[in-house]
Amino acid sequence: MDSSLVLQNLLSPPVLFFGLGLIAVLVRSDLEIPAPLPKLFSLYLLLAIGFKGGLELQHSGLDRQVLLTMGAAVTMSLVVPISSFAVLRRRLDPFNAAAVAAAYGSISAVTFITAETFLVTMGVSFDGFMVAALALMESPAIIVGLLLVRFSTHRQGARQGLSEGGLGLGSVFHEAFLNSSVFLLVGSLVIGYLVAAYNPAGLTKMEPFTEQLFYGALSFFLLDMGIVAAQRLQDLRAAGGFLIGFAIGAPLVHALVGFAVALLLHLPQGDALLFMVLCASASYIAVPAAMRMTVPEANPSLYITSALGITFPFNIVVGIPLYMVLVQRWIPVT
Amino acid sequence: MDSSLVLQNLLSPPVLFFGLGLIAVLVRSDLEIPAPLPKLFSLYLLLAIGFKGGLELQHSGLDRQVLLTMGAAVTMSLVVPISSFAVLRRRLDPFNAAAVAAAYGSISAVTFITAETFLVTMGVSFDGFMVAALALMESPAIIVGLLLVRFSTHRQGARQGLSEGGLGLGSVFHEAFLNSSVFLLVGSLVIGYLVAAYNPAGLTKMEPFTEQLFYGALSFFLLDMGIVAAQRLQDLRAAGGFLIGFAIGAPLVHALVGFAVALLLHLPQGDALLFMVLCASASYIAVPAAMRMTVPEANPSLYITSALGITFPFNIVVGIPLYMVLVQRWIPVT
Amino acid sequence: MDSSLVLQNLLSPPVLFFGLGLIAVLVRSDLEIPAPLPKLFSLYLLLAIGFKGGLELQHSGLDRQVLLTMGAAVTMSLVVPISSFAVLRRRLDPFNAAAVAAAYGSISAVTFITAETFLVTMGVSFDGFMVAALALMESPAIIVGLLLVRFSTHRQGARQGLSEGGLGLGSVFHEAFLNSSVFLLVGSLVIGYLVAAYNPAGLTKMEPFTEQLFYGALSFFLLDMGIVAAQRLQDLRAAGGFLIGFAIGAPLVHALVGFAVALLLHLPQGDALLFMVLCASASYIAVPAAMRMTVPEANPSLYITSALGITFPFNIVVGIPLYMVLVQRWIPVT
Amino acid sequence: MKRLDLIISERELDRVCEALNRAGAPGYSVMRHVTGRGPGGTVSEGMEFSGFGANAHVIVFCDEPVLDAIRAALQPLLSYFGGVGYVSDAQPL
Amino acid sequence: MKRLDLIISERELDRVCEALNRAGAPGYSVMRHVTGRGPGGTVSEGMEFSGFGANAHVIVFCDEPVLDAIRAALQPLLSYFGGVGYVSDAQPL
Amino acid sequence: MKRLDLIISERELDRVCEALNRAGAPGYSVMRHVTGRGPGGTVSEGMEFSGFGANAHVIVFCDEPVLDAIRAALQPLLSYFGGVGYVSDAQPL
Ligand SMILES: Nc1ncnc2c1ncn2[C@@H]1O[C@H](COP(=O)(O)O)[C@@H](O)[C@H]1O
Ligand SMILES: Nc1ncnc2c1ncn2[C@@H]1O[C@H](COP(=O)(O)O)[C@@H](O)[C@H]1O
Ligand SMILES: Nc1ncnc2c1ncn2[C@@H]1O[C@H](COP(=O)(O)O)[C@@H](O)[C@H]1O
Ligand code: NA
Ligand code: NA
Ligand code: NA
Repeated sequence: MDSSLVLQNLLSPPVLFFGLGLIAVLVRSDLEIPAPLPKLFSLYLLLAIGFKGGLELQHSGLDRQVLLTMGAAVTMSLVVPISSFAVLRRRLDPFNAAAVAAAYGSISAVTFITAETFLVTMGVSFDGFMVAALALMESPAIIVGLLLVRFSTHRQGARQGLSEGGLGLGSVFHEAFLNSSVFLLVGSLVIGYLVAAYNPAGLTKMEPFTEQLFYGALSFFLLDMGIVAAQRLQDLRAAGGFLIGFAIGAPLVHALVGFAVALLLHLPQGDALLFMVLCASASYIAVPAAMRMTVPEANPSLYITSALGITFPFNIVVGIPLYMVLVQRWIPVT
Repeated sequence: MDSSLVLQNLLSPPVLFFGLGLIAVLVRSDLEIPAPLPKLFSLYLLLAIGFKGGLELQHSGLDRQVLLTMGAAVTMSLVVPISSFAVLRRRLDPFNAAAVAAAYGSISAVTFITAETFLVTMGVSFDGFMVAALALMESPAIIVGLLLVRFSTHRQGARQGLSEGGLGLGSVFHEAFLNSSVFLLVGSLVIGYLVAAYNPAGLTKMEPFTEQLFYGALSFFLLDMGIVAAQRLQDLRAAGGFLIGFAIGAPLVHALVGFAVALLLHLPQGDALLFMVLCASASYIAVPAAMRMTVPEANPSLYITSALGITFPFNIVVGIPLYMVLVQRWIPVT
Repeated sequence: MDSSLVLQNLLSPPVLFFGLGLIAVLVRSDLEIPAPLPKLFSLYLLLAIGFKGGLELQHSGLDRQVLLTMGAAVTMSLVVPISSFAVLRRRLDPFNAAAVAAAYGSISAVTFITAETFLVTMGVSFDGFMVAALALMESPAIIVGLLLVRFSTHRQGARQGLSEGGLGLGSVFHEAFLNSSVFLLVGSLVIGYLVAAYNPAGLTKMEPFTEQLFYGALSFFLLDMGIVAAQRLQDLRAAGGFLIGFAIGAPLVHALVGFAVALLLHLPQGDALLFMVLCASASYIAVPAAMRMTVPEANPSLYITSALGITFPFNIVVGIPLYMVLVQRWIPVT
Repeated sequence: MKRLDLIISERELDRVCEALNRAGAPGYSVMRHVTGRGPGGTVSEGMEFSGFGANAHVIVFCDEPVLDAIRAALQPLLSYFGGVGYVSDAQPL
Repeated sequence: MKRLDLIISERELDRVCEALNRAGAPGYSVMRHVTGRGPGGTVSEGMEFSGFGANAHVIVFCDEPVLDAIRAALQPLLSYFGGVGYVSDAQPL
Repeated sequence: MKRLDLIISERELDRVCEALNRAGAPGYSVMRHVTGRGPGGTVSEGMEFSGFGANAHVIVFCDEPVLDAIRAALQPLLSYFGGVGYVSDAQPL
């Protein structure tokens, strides 16, 4: 049964197209999805996932269980970067360690979405409010990352000349909470909520766009993500053995911690898997963009390569079904 | 009941996403829909609205009522720019006055489309031939605008050197009637008509594309329009109080005139609203592009800011439901 | 009946939008579908056609008939460029003759897709494995084209300085079999096959994307193809009478040969039409890209203009229904 | 040899290219989607969907006499529609 | 007159344009979606969907004194964020 | 210091960048989607969907000796595939 889960995941269209993208780079095909087409799909996916999450949140309401899960999500996004930083400091300087740690404290929306479609195909239900957890976990690690840099270095130098440039805490908070991916996700979530509450006719009319198209659009986008991830993989040598190990070990460890929390909170199967995936995934969108601004001393190829080149494919291909094995063994069907 | 109409419009997905775009600029999020993605949606909307209008025109046929409405539409697109010019000349030079007047004599297809989806959600029917009125009202104001410049100035100067450049009346007519938005709209209308008449099987196969996707695509596009309109709003100071007043007063006045015409023509509720919206809306697509060529002396930030930054959001958010209140009070349900 | 077939094809949305694109250029409208939007549609069509072909291949299996058809397809893609070369050499130098010949030996996926939708509208069934024939016929002509150059010229010169550049046979095979359009088509075919075999739930979820959207997306893409083909037509004078004649005569002759082969193989109506269309169409995607690399001495405006500016519209507008007339007269309905 | 950099609105691109052809330019290169700020205000890509367009950057490498012909051909266009042009020295590689 | 070519990350484009404005640049032109290689590594458009962005190429034509003001305004930005700037001669058409 | 402007087909971009790397270029910047006209005819973006591609504009700032190495490395590529290259003077900001 376990291996069949992995196989079923491997043989789903999204994962197969992801693999096709990886192969395109390996065999040096000139297949590319030119910019800004991938942006179209990434905006679409955020909008759709937010909208659907919002309407489901409206249906389920905000009870104690929901609030506990949200609290646990935010806690994880504060704890993970700190513990990761401690591990990463063994080999990396504080700037790079903080940047990588922030990436792993945050989340990957595409991994989350792939896990959702995996659950749908499996016929396992999950709660819409998990999208709110996704949104809540995106930003805190950015702040933690910057604080780690502040406390572990006495950075001044080049910074001083930039006082007018507005690189104070204000602009960091701005970047963390109003960057386009968080903004669009949260905005669509609120819109989904409002429409579900006050204008249900609008839901049906959005459905062909946000629901029916979703699976195909995800497959198309993962084709591009496969290409991009494989291109990143070629930077692997720059990353070095330690970081490669971290990029595979971290999702496993964080998924396990997430699993323990899910057990504690008595999350049902679907929500437990999504929670584990949130903990296990690393950000290659919001965090790198923020780190470039706040920690330019860090080398982007380190944090992007590990999050996008290793951890992302690992979760998509192996991680999700693996975590599901654990979930199915220990959490009873409700 | 009145305020509930405004609310119902405000809480529809298209308007909410428009608002999200506005907010994105206000809070300085870096959300953007990079070019040419907005073009994709604008081409799609023109194609779909034209196609649907054509097939409905084929179903309804061209009777006396239709021809009268078309005539009234064209008349409005000749009268509005002339009367607007008279008002605008009080404060603006002839070049800017003519350019702004032309914008308000023409129409905004997106405002029209939003009004259509508003009617659909309200369950109020309307006739497909109104799309033909939309098409007919797009161009005449461009010609009127140029004639206003010719008659009120003795412009020669720089123009003379350009005799070969082909800026004669011919190229103005070309720009007015063959610009991409008029061309695609009319072309798709003719195609919809032909397919409905001779190849009805083709209609069913186009339906998922032109019908089902429409509402979501409009919402996505309005997200971008919100961003663009808000960016324009920041030019408001350049526009000045007079133009701001005009940009809010003109749609109200023109909608009222349109309402009177609709009463005269005994238009049913849906058609009356669409006619009012055509009169009330201002062009920020075909007209600015043409004005840049024919009246380069005019300052684009004046006519684009008023049409796109003020009148467009005003109609989308407040105007449409407001006009509907009037329609519902005075025109009986058929 | 015959003329009604032509008419029915002419009045289908894809062909009408293709015509609208042609007209846009003729009347000098500024309608354009800016890059990379056409690429989005071309990637989408390849992905969808491959995916659908793969799942149908899985349903039908690989029997003797399938293998025979595949063999015939590959044979045609070897024979056509050689015979075309012999004809073209009467007026063109070996470089240009080889490049044009290679284009006509390969296929046009969009022509194939248009023929498929024509069959669907006509209610004539066809086999999914024809997509595999499409894939198999794309590359061989590229190799043949290069060999024709090698054997008919003693090209060395400029080439020698490029030894490191890697322009050997290896890179030609790479270009032929791993160029993005072949790669995506074959990859999607394999994915469709795998999903149909092992994960049928995935099929349903892909359906709105790969099936329902298909017809509209094809229409939109053909609007762009009409524009591009008409722009190419303006290079016609450069092509000269001989090449214009070839560009119309070749599809007719190749379709006839394809028809004979289809009779021999006892292909049913739908498959016979598709086979003829594969033989009759010429490549303006994979082959020109490869020729630019392997035969830079050839003038792209010759091979692109003939394949894209003449043969492509000819097949879309006149050829497909014409070939169907032949098929209907001589091949019994099964 | 000379290098000419023109920055004009995309809307006038066709006219400018025709003028270059007529003036005998041996070739030119065009980059579209250029934004910027000049005496005529700020130009963004935000209105691209409307066909209003951003700027285009046109580069011409040519000899001095051709440059004079180009200057004469472009002067009325630039003064009517706006846009800027700058010249520097260049040598073939 | 001088021509300044700046190549910086798109992420810093707004800051750079503000600095140019403050330094008194008479105008500037921006090309986005620029890729390349520099001391800081290779920049591709592959991450464009993530908002990480490629480079932007900014061109400024200005007089020498303005250039000095621009140099002073940009120095801290270039040294903090990376990016390069080169100056050549130019004349109005 | 020197500034090199190359305009070549996008199809050959990878080869050109590799040649620049091998010749020791300290960096380069690439703008794609360039259209234009040259001795080889007109290049548009109309065929972009086909993978045929438009032109790319490559800029290299480097010292004179490196430029010589680049010239040697690019000569065969430009003569086989077409494309142009021009050199001007430049100074770091
Ligand atoms: N000094 C300058 N340096 C660089 N680009 C400029 C300069 N002045 C104007 N431009 C560009 O030329 C375009 C048109 O200028 P204008 O129409 O004169 O405002 C502007 O949008 C800028 O992109
Ligand atoms: N020597 C050079 N010539 C042309 N462009 C360069 C050069 N050096 C750097 N660049 C460009 O400047 C960008 C930023 O440089 P950096 O951050 O210093 O690596 C690079 O990605 C290149 O696009
Ligand atoms: N004199 C020129 N000035 C500017 N760009 C040129 C010039 N000549 C050629 N080009 C560019 O170089 C590209 C390739 O040139 P070619 O292959 O020699 O026709 C052309 O498509 C133009 O974009
Ligand atoms: Na995480
Ligand atoms: Na109006
Ligand atoms: Na063929």
